[in-house]
Amino acid sequence: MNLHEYQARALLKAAGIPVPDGDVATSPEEVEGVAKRMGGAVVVKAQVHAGGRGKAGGVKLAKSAGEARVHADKILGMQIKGLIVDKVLVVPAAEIASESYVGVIVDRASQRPVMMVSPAGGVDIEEVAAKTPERIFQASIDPRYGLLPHQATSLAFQLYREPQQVRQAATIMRQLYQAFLDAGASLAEINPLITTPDGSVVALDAKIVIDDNELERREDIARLRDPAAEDPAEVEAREVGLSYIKLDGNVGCCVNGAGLAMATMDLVKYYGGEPANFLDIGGSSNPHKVITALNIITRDPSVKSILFNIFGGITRCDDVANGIVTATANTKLERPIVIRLTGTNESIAVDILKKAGFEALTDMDEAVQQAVKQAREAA
Amino acid sequence: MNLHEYQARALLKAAGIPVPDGDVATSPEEVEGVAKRMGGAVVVKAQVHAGGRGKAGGVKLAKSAGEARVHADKILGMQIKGLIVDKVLVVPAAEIASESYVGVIVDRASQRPVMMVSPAGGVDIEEVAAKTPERIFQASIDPRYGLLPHQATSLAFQLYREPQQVRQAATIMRQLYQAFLDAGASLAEINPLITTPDGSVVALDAKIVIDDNELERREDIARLRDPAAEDPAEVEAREVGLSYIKLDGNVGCCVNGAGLAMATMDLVKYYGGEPANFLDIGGSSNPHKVITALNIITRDPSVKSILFNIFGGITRCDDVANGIVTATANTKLERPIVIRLTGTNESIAVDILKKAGFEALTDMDEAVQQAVKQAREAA
Amino acid sequence: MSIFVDRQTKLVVQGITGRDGSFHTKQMLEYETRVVAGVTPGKGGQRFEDTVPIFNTVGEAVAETGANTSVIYVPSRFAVDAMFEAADAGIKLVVCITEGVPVLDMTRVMPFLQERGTRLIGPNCPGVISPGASKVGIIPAQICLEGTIGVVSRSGTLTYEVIHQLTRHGLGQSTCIGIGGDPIVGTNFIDCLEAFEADPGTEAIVMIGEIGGTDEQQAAKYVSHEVRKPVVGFIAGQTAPPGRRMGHAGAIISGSSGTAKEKVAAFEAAGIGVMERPVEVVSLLQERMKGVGC
Amino acid sequence: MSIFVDRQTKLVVQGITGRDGSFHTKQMLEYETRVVAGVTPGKGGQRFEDTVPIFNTVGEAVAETGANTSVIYVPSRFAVDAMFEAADAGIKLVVCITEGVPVLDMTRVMPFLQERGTRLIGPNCPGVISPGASKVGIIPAQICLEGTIGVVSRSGTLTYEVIHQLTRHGLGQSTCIGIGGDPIVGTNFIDCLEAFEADPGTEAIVMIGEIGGTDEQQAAKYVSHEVRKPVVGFIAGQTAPPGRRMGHAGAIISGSSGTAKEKVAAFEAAGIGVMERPVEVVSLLQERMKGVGC
Repeated sequence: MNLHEYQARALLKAAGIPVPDGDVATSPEEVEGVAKRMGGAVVVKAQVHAGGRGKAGGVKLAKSAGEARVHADKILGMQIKGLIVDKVLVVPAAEIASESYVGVIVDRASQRPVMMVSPAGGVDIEEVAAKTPERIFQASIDPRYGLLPHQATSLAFQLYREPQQVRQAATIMRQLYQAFLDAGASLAEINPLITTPDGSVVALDAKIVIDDNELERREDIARLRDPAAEDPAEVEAREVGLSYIKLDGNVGCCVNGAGLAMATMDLVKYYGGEPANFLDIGGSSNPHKVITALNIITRDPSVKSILFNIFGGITRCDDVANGIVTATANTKLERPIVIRLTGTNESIAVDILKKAGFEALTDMDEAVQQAVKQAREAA
Repeated sequence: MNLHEYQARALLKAAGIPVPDGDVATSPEEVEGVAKRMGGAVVVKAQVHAGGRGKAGGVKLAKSAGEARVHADKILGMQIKGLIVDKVLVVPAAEIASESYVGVIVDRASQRPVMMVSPAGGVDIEEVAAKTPERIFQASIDPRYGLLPHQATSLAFQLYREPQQVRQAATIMRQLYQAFLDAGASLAEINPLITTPDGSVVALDAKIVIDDNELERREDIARLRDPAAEDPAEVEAREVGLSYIKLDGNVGCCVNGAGLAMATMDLVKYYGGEPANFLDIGGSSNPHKVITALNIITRDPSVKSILFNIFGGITRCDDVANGIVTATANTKLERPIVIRLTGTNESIAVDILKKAGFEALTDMDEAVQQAVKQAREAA
Repeated sequence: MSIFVDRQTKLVVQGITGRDGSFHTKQMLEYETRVVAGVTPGKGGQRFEDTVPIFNTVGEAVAETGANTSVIYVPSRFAVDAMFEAADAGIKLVVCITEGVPVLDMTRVMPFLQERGTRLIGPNCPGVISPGASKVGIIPAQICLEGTIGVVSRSGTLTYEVIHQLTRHGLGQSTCIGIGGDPIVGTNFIDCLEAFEADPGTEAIVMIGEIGGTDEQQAAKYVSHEVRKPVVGFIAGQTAPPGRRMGHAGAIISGSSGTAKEKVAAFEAAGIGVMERPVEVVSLLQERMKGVGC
Repeated sequence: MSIFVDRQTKLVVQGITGRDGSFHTKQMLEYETRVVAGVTPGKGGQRFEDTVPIFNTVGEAVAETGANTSVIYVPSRFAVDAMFEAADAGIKLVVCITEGVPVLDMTRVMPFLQERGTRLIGPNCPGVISPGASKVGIIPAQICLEGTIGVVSRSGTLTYEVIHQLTRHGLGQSTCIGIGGDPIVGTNFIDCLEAFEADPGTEAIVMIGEIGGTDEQQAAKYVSHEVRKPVVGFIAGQTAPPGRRMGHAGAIISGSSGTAKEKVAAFEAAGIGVMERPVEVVSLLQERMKGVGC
């Protein structure tokens, strides 16, 4: 789960990290008011779960409250990577003496959290990593000990020479690691971490990504989810335990298991089609999940054919068949559907489907080919 | 540093452990009032840093508030192992279905905290350990992971069969370990942990010993120190950084270093004397410490001779000599003093002492023999 | 022959009385897996299906039955402690089926298990099956066939699809392992490749990867240097939108973005036969196995 | 010859610019100990006494100077991190002079150092001196004499007293070690006995113990089985009131109350020559060393 910048800032602030003032606003008028209170010169920043906000025009410097209002008017309602901006963060324009990067992530290879810093902050850190990897410094964190003071100090010396700034940066790193842990994050970064002309070290922008598996035990963090900032279909899917991602194609896919779902999409592509979505109904499916899945797929106007690919293990094929029959009992499907089922209770499922007038296939390649062909014919 | 029972109970309660009601009182009238509020049947418990309170008559069951007052009248002012009781804890008399022991300590051999439980609670746990060691169960705690749930559950199954009680006891153990950590304790125990007739698990008595080295970073715990409950001389010594323990003999000892101090006391005994105290002036001594040390020793009426034994390393002999001279400049010593100094700045020290009319020895055995002899002659 | 589990496997089921635990224990018993004990705190002394003794703790289960392997079906909030408990009890192979274990918890679990010499498979995995010998986990036994192909995969149902293809064409399996798709798993591709290479009962290996991370790339390097048996592979997620599963910063450390393209290239560079479709596993294997004269 | 420190010792002083650190560094330099670096964060680039380079981190100090040993003089609230830092920098011997380190911190320090193969001496100890070769810590050099007696002790000044007696009577020392009197120390008696036994430059061993714990009893057992060189010992605290230094519960685990009486009995049972007074170290040693023909 992604947090908005303003939410991430609040978590860092709670952890003791110096973060400049900032207010969230949802209308140009409100932005103007906030900017006035802040003395006029502010930055208006789109709060949206997408990278590259700046390039997309979602971050603007204003010299006056009036200018802030004008910017806000443009930014609010803007689409960035398909997501509509419905709120902005207004912060005082900061005077920046230097910009660094500080971030902590879980590294899959070492199976540990890693704190990374770079004196090349304020820019895309992946580019720094690709072009000048020698400007990135890391400390591997033993999670049983946390980020040790000497590790933080050592990294801080890579950013600053001034002992006071070194101490401040080391403290911020330890606070960032604590915030990362407390939030159950898989990524927490400050970019840029700036020094101001008076020498103090301040976090100007923050990004935190939460491990979804942490949400069950962290109600306070789970409450930060902003459904308005996500695709409504993805939200609906998640609420019943489905995993759904909208894509650009026209073959609607409904599969059990993420790996098989991806393989199914790949096969759609292989046979010349384009998947309309990723949809994993998960392990122990029940008819209700299947109904929701089918509803989400059929609601997507770009879907031209529907493909079920179920390999029954824990998932029982008859459950899926019943779901399909129930979902289509009242509202007739307006698009062709291809159903492939194999594994647990396969024959029962085939009977159920046949009685309801559906055909059932057992071969994945055959099913995918049919679905692609039907989508092409319908398009 | 020892905590009083009532202080330990408060820490356990703060950690979430169920602890019965209880109030501290300093007068029989107050005890009667508390007992009345609690319904009459109470236990009055001396709050004093000494084991064996019960045997000494410091813990009494009262059937009525009036009886509680009578008991309190006896207990308040009572001496237990040389310490005067100036407050009591009043708790409602509990109905006890079973008594267990639960405690956590730092084990020197494994260099780890160890959680110990025994179904034989409510009695002296050392006796249980000596007589029926098979009734004590332990879990070694990796301090990087804490007491793991399965460890607590496994120990709890040694105390109870009822799943509800097992869960309660396991939770209490995890809370006890947390309280132990948070307090910077070297020992935290509940004895007895009881079950009440209605089946719930409750901590009836608590004992916590704090590692003195933790006090610097734990102001809240340091504030729990009760100087009224300690020997005033020991308090005074601690406040200037001396380590002093009053003993029964008549040779007052002042030594630098705990090991050498003990060896000096042993040598006093070896030559037929009895040390009046343990007194370690520590590493980098300054004249002020020496003055306080001498004041504490001379204030003890049982001291018949005074013995300094200083091996100069970090401690400079001249500092000690200056301290002795300053301390005795205005108030003449009324008891014989034997000074042994060797090591760093020994010759300067000897000069200082000679000028002030003191003799200085360099041999430890000789000095101890003289001090013992003088004490014997003065007695 | 097989790896990790076989007829010597004496299994304790952690969470045997739960919904998933009891369902799959029945399946494992049907497959004649040696399920010697179950654990559910508070149900010690009872028996599962009138046969398998239930204990309050894994320690007791091991002491009483000599269990050497455990499988975990407890809910996610208890899974971490279940892994700790198994390792503390001296279990040498722990298979954690439970999904939803936080990654930060796994960073603490791994050094704990390593210190105790305990191998973990999973979490969030379908487990292991050595057809004809032992099933530990949830891989459907009816799609498997005893044989000489080693299968290792990050996926669940996609693995079944591949096994199914193998079995339909008479290519039996020595062992099939689902290592799980979480960012941190106890056993990775290389661990399995090493074991398959050393196993005289395995003649060829099927590796099924996914987008994300660099496990497949490292495994490919390992194959090119250390594995002499034929290896064929598949990568799921060619069409997956980038960055939906892993944070971008991961790439800074690994120097890789974990795309399917990159992984396929690594496979090809290592001489691994790459399937474009799962169904190709059969023809590719037959071709490769002929090549080395198996 | 000697143990732990010698002319190969290249020392980095953690906290070199502090009050204690600078005082004792001068003393160590006077003794010609190879002090190659100092560390004080923020003073990197400066020099101590115009000679010893100062670094911001131990890692830099090790990289630049090849330091293999560190001595810690930082205040107690920084001591734990100083130990972590030294071990992380690859230092193999850390001598922590600082006193006042909480015991619970030490329970976390020890496994950290053990994983990295770092030996710790201390905390709260006077350090190590191999007379004529290297002094690391605060043991006064002027009381020492090069020779063949190994001295190991839990005390500070009591050790000096014993060393002083040895030197006065011409019994020089191979190495003198103060292991520290805290409940948890990095190096215990057995570690030192093992090293002395293996050191060809050591002919006899003096062990100075105290009341509390069971280190001396375990060391006595070790001596009876593993040490062939003559050993003499002393226990301080015969007259100490019981229970003033250690909690009673410690005895439940160790099965011992750590009294002087018990320790003396253990020494005697192991054939260790027990001094009643520190001064007896000389006569006892002479007697024992004659016995084995040294």
